[in-house]
Amino acid sequence: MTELTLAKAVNSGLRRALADDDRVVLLGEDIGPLGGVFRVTDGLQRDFGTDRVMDMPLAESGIIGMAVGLAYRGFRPVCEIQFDGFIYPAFDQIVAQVAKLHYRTRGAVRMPITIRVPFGGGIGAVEHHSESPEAYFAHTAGLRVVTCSTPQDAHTMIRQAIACDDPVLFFEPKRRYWTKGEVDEDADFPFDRARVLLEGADVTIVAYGPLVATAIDAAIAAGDEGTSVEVIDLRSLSPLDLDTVEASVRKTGRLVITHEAAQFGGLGAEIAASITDRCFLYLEAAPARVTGFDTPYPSARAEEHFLPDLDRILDAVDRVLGRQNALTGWSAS
Amino acid sequence: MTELTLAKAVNSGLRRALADDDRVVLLGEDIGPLGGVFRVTDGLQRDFGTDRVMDMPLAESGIIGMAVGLAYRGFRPVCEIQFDGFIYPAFDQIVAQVAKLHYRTRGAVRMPITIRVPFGGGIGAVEHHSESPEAYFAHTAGLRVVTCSTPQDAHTMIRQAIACDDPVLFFEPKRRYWTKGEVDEDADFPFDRARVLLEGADVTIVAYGPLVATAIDAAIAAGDEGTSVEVIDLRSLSPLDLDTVEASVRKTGRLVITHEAAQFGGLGAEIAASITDRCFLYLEAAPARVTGFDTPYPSARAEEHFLPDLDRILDAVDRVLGRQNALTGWSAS
Amino acid sequence: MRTTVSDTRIEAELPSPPDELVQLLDPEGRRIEDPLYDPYVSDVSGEALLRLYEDLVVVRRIDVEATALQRQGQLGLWPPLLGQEAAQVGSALALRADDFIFSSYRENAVAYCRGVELPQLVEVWRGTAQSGWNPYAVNMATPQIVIGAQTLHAVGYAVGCRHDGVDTATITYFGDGATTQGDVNEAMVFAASFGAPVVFFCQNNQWAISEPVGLQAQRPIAERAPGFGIPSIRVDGNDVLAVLAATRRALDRAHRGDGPTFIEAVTYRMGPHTTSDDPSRYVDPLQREEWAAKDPIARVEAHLRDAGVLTDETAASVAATADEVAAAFRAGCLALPNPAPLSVFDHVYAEPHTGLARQRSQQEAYLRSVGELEGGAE
Amino acid sequence: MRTTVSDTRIEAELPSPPDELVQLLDPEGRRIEDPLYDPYVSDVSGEALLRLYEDLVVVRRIDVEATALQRQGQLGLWPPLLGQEAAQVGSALALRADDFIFSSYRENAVAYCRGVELPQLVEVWRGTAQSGWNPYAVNMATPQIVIGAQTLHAVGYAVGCRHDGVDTATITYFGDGATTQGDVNEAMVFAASFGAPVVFFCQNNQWAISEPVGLQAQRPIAERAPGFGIPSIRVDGNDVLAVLAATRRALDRAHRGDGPTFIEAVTYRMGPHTTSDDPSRYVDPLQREEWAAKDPIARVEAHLRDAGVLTDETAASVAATADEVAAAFRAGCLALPNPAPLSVFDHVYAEPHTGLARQRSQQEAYLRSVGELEGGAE
Ligand SMILES: Cc1ncc(C[n+]2csc(CCOP(=O)(O)OP(=O)(O)O)c2C)c(N)n1
Ligand SMILES: Cc1ncc(C[n+]2csc(CCOP(=O)(O)OP(=O)(O)O)c2C)c(N)n1
Ligand SMILES: [Mg+2]
Ligand SMILES: [Mg+2]
Repeated sequence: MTELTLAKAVNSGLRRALADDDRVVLLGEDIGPLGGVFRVTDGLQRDFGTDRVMDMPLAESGIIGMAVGLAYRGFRPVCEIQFDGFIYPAFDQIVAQVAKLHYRTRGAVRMPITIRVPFGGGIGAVEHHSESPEAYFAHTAGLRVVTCSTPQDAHTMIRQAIACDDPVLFFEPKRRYWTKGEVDEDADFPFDRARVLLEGADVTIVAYGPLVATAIDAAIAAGDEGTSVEVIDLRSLSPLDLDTVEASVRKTGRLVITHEAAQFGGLGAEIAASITDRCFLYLEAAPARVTGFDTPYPSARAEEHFLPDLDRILDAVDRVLGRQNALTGWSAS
Repeated sequence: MTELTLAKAVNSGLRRALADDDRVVLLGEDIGPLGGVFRVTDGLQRDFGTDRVMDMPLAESGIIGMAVGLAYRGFRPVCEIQFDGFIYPAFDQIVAQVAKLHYRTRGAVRMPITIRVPFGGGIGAVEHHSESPEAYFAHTAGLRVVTCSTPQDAHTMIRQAIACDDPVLFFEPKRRYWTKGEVDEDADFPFDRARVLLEGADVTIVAYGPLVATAIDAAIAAGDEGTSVEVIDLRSLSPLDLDTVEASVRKTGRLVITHEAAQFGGLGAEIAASITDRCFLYLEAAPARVTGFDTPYPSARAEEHFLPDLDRILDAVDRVLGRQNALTGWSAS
Repeated sequence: MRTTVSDTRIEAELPSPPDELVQLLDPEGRRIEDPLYDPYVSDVSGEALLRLYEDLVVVRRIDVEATALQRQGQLGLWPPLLGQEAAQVGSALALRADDFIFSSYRENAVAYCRGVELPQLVEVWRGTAQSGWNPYAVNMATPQIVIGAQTLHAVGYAVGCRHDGVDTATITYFGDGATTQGDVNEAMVFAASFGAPVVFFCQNNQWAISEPVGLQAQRPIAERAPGFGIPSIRVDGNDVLAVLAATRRALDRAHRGDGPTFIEAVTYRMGPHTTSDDPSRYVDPLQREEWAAKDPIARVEAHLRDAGVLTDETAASVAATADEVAAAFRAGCLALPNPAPLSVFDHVYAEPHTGLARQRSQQEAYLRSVGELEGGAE
Repeated sequence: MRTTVSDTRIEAELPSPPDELVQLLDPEGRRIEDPLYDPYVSDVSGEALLRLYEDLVVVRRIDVEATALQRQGQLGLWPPLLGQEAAQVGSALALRADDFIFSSYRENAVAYCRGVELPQLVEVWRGTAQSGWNPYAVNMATPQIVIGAQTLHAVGYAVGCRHDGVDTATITYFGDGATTQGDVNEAMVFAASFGAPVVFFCQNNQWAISEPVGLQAQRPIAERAPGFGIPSIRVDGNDVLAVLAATRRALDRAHRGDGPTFIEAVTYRMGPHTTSDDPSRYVDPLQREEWAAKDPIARVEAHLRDAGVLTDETAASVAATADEVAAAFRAGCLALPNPAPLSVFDHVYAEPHTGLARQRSQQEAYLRSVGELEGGAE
C-alpha cells in the first residue's frame, strides 16, 4: 500500500500494464518527454522507450485510427485524449470503427483499445476543457465506458481496462487528479460492478467520477440532519450495474442521480428509466436528477453556477423525501 | 394541396426556401446534377445555380465547417449528410462549433444552419446506412433536433428549420421517403410541438420519424382487440414537447416509447425519466421502451430481427396494461 | 503604397507537373520500354502474362455476375469495378502473402486475388453479414465503407509491423474522392512521421459517385503526397503491367524499411457507382467512350495475340473458366444462410456484458413467447 | 524476379526545397533588397516603421503583463506570444478593415492591431466569458481553441464573400501542429476547389506544446500547399517587414480573385505553450538561445537606430507608451465583471427553447429559495 494521488495511481497502473504485457503501447499528444499535460504518463517514455510510449502528431482521428491498426496487429493501444473537448475529431473512428469492428468481423478482430479521457469541470479552465461526453459513448453499442473516483480504482481499473478485450473509454475525473489515497497494486475486484460507498436507509444517491466526493459530502450533511443516505459509485457506465442500484432502491424507495453532463439525454435519464422499470412498485417518488444544465459548459467564473454541488444534491434529497421545496411544484404533483 | 412523396415534399420545401430567401444555400455531396442519392435535391441546382446549390468535396467536417463560415457571413446553409452513418466525421464541427458559437459569442454570431440527415433502417442497406444517431445531438446543448413522419410535416418543417435562427438537425426517415400524402404549402403549425395523431384512453404510444406509421398500425391493431391507444408523433426531439406527452399520460396512465436507436441512453430514456418525474402519481406502470437493441445495426437480412415492429409494440402495450407476458418478469415485479 | 506585382514566383513555386504516367503497355497493346520499371516485371511475359490476363477476365466476369445477381434481387447492392480490373489485379498480385491490405468497398478483385472464397465476396452485399471473411485468413481487412477511415488503420498496422521487427508491408486502397477526407491526409502525416512501411494506393477512377475528380483535386493527385514527405508515382491504372511494376517498387521500399509511398493509378469507373446509381445524370458519354478505348483487358489481349500466346482457343478456354467461376460464385451466393434471429446480439463484445446479456435474454423470451424460436413458446 | 532498383526517380519526384525564406530585415537589422517583395513595403520606412516598432513593443508589453496577471491569479491561463510579435503584427497590419480574420488562441497581437479593446483581449483567459468581443465589430472571430477548426470557417466565409460579390479577403491563423489536423487539410481542398479568397497563415513556432515541428511535418510546411493547388510562401516570421510584404502579396491575390495562398511564417515560441506549461521538460536551451538572437523587435530597433529614426529618447517614449497601455490593460482586466448566476442560460439558443426555459425557471426558483438571487427567497 502506498499513498498516491489519483494521477499518480493511473501512472502506476500504466507502468504495470507496460511492464506486464509488451503488447501494450501508449499513444497520445505530449505524453512523451512532457509526460502529458497532467503528467499522468510521467517517466513512462523514459523507462519504456519511444516505441512503447509514442508522442503522436496532433490529430485525434489519426491517433484512434492508428490505434485500430495496431489492434489489428495484436497490440493493446492505450490512447490519451488530452482533454474531453478534443475527443470529437475522433468520434467517427471511435463509433464507426473501434466500437463496430468486433461485430463487423464476427469476432475475428478484437479491439482491446483503451481511450483515456480526463473529463469534467471544476478546474477553472477555458472552453472545451471541462466537458462530460460520456453519454455519447455509453449510447454507442460495442464500447465499454468506465470512470473512477479514487486512486485505488484509478490504478486497478486502468489495468483492467487495458486487459479487457473490448474497447474501453476510461474517463478520469480531472479535478480529482490531486486527490490522495492508499493504493494496493494487488487489489482486484470486478470491473463492471458499482460499489456501495455508504450504506443508508432513506435515499439512494448514485454518482460517478468527480461527483462521488460531492455525493458523500451530501450524504454526511444529510446524515447530520437525520436522513440516512446510501451512496453508490457506479464506476462502470456501460454496462451499468443496475442490479446494485436496484437492490438499494428497493430498500430506500428514493433515488437521486447526479452527474456533470447535461441532463437531457444524459446517463441520469437511463438510470432513472431503468430503475423505474425495475422498481416501479418500490419507488416512493420519481427519481430526481441533479446535473449540469442543458447549456454548453460556461466560462470558468460561471462554472460554480453550473456544476451540481452539495446544496443542489441536498435539495433533491429533500424533494424525493417529499419535503416541500422550491422545485416541488415542478415534478410530480 | 398536392400529393407528394415525403422525398418530394422535402424537395418542394427546399425549393420554396431557396426562392423565398436568397441567403439560403444548399451544400452536400452529390446534391447537384445527381440530385442527391435519394433525389431530394432533384432539379434545384439546375434552377438555382451552382452558387446556391453546391456539390461539395467529399468531407463531412469540411462541409459543416464551411457552413459555419457561410453562417458567419449571414448565409443560411442547408447541409445534406448523405447517410446517417456518415455524420460522425463532422461531429466535432457540429458539437464544438455549430452548437456552441451562439453561446460562445454571447449571441453576436448566429448559426442558422440546417443539417439534413436521412436516417434509420428498414431499407436493406449495407453498414453505416441505417443508423439513428439522434440522441447524440439531442444531448448536445445548442442544437435543435427534429424529424418528420409525413409529407406535410416534411415540407413545412424543412422550411421552418431553415427559417430558424438556431442550428437544426433535420432527420428524414429514409424508409418513408416514398410514402405519399397531401401537402399544403401554406400550412403552418408550431415547429416544436408534438402532435396527437390518434386519441385514446388506455395507453399512450410515443413515436417519431419512421416508427410513427408502425405505432399507428399497432394502435389500430390494439383497438381491434379493445384497447384504446393514443399515438403521439413527437416531431421535435430537442426540445421535446413533454407537455403534450404529460397531458396524454395523465389521461392514460401508461406509456410506451418506441425508436429505432439503441435503447441504452436513447431518447426513450429521457422521455421515460421526464414523464415519470412529471406524472409519477398518474402512472399505472413503468413506461416501456421498444427500441433497437444495444448492438450495432445488423446486416440487411437481420434487420427484421432488430427493428421494433408492430408485434413488439403490442407486446409492450400488453405489459404496461399489466397483462402477463414473456417480459413481465423483467420489469417491475 | 500597395503595388500589385506579377505572380511569377508564386506560380514557379507550384511543383512541375508530374512525370508522364508510368505506362508499359499502351492501349493498343504495344510494350513500352522503361528502364526504371521494366526490371520489376521481367518475370511477366508469355505464360505469366496469360495468367494475368485470365485473372482480369475472371474478375470482370465475377463483377458482371454480381451485377446480374443484384438485378435479380439476390444482392442488396453491388459496387462494380468495371474498368478498374488492371489497377486492382496488378497491385494485388504485387503483394507478398504476409503483406496486409486495408481496402475500401470496391476492391473485390483484390480480395479475389487474395484467395477470398467466392461466396465470401458477396456476403456483405447480400446482407447476410457485415463482412465476408476472417481478415487474418487472407491478410486483408474486410471492406471499409466509411470513406478514408481505413488509411489510418493501415498506418497503425504498418507501425505495428515495424515494432514487431518484421519486414511486412501494408497497402491501403482508396478512391480519388477519399483524398479530400481529413483521415486520408492525417494518414499521410502519420505515415511520414513514423516512416511507416505502407503503400497508399489511390484508384483515381475520375468519379466520387457523381462528382468529378476536379472537385476534389486541383492538381494531379500524385502531387499531394510529396508535400507530406511521401514520394509518389503516377501510373496508368489501366495497364496491368505498369501497375504491377509500380506497386512492386513501392512495396520494395516498404519491405526495405524506406517508408511510405503513394501511388495514383489513373483509371476510369466504366459502370455506375453502385447498382443503385444512375450515371446518365452526370456522365458525359463521350468521356466514357474515350476511356472505353483504353480498356485494361483489351490491351493485354492485343499484346498476347500479337505475341502469339493467345489464340482463339486459349481465349475460349479462359472465357469458359470465367463462366465456371461465375457459376460457382452464383451458387455460393445463393447458398449463403440467412442470419438467425438472435444472431444480432453476437460479437458485440468480446467479453460478457451484463446489460446486453439481459437484453438478449429478454428478446429470447419474447421470441419464444411468439413462437419465433425453435423450442419456443409457452 | 523482383529486382531492387535505386530510387533516384522517386527522390527526384519530391519537390525541390522551397526558395530560401523571404527576408527583408536580417537579424542584425540590415535591410535586404528583394525586387519582388520590396514594392509591397515601399511605404514602410522611417516614421512608418517606427510606428510598427511601437506596435511590436506594445504587444510584447501586453503579453508580459498578461503573464504577470496570470501569475498573480487574475487570469486562469495565458498563451504567450513572446517571439511571435512580428508574425502577428506584420500580417495583421496587411489587412484591410473589411478583411475577416479566423484565428487560433494565441493571436492576441492580431486582435490588438484589429482594435479589440484591451480588457476584451483577456475576458476568455480571465474566465468571465467564452469570448471577448463581437466578431462583427472588428471583423475578427473570437479565439478558436479546437485546433484547426477555424480554417474551414475561413473558407466558408471567403466563399460567402465571393457569393456576395465583394472583394473582401479572409485570413486564417493556425500553428505548425494544426497542419496535422484533418480539418486544415480539408480546408485546403475546399479553398482550392472553390478558388476561395483566403489566406492560410501558419505560424510555425517550432512547437505544438511539447512536440517539435518535426513530428508533424517531414518537409517544410510551405511545401504542403502546392500539392493541393495552393501556391505558398515561406517567410521569416521574425521579420515584420517580410511578413507584411508576404501577407500583402497574398491578400492582393485574394482581393483580385486569384484564390487562396498559403504562408508559412517561420518563427519561434520563446515562452511556454501557456502559463501552465513547463518547457524545461522538452526545450533545448541552446535552440532557444539561437532563436533569441533572431528576436523580431531587436532587429527593427537596430535598423531604426542605424537609420537615426530611433533615439534613446524615442525609445524611452515608446517604452512609456507601452507601460501606459499595460497599466490600462491591467486595470481593464481587473474591472471585468463576474458572470451572474443565471447567465449560464443566456444565448444557448437564439429563439425560445421550451426545455431550457423550464430548466432556467427551476434554477431561478431554487436560487431564490436559497437566497442566492436578489429579491429572492421565501
Ligand atoms: C464518410 C463517408 N461519406 C460519404 C459516403 C458515401 N459515399 C460512398 S462512396 C462515395 C464516393 C467515393 O468516391 P471515391 O473515393 O472516389 O471512391 P470510388 O467510389 O470512386 O471507388 C461516397 C460519397 C461514405 N461512404 N463515407
Ligand atoms: C483538437 C484539439 N486537440 C488538442 C488540443 C490541445 N492543444 C492545445 S494547443 C495544442 C498545440 C497546438 O500547436 P500549434 O498548432 O503548433 O499552435 P501553437 O500553440 O504553437 O501556437 C494542443 C495539442 C486542442 N486545443 N484541440
Ligand atoms: Mg472515385
Ligand atoms: Mg506551434
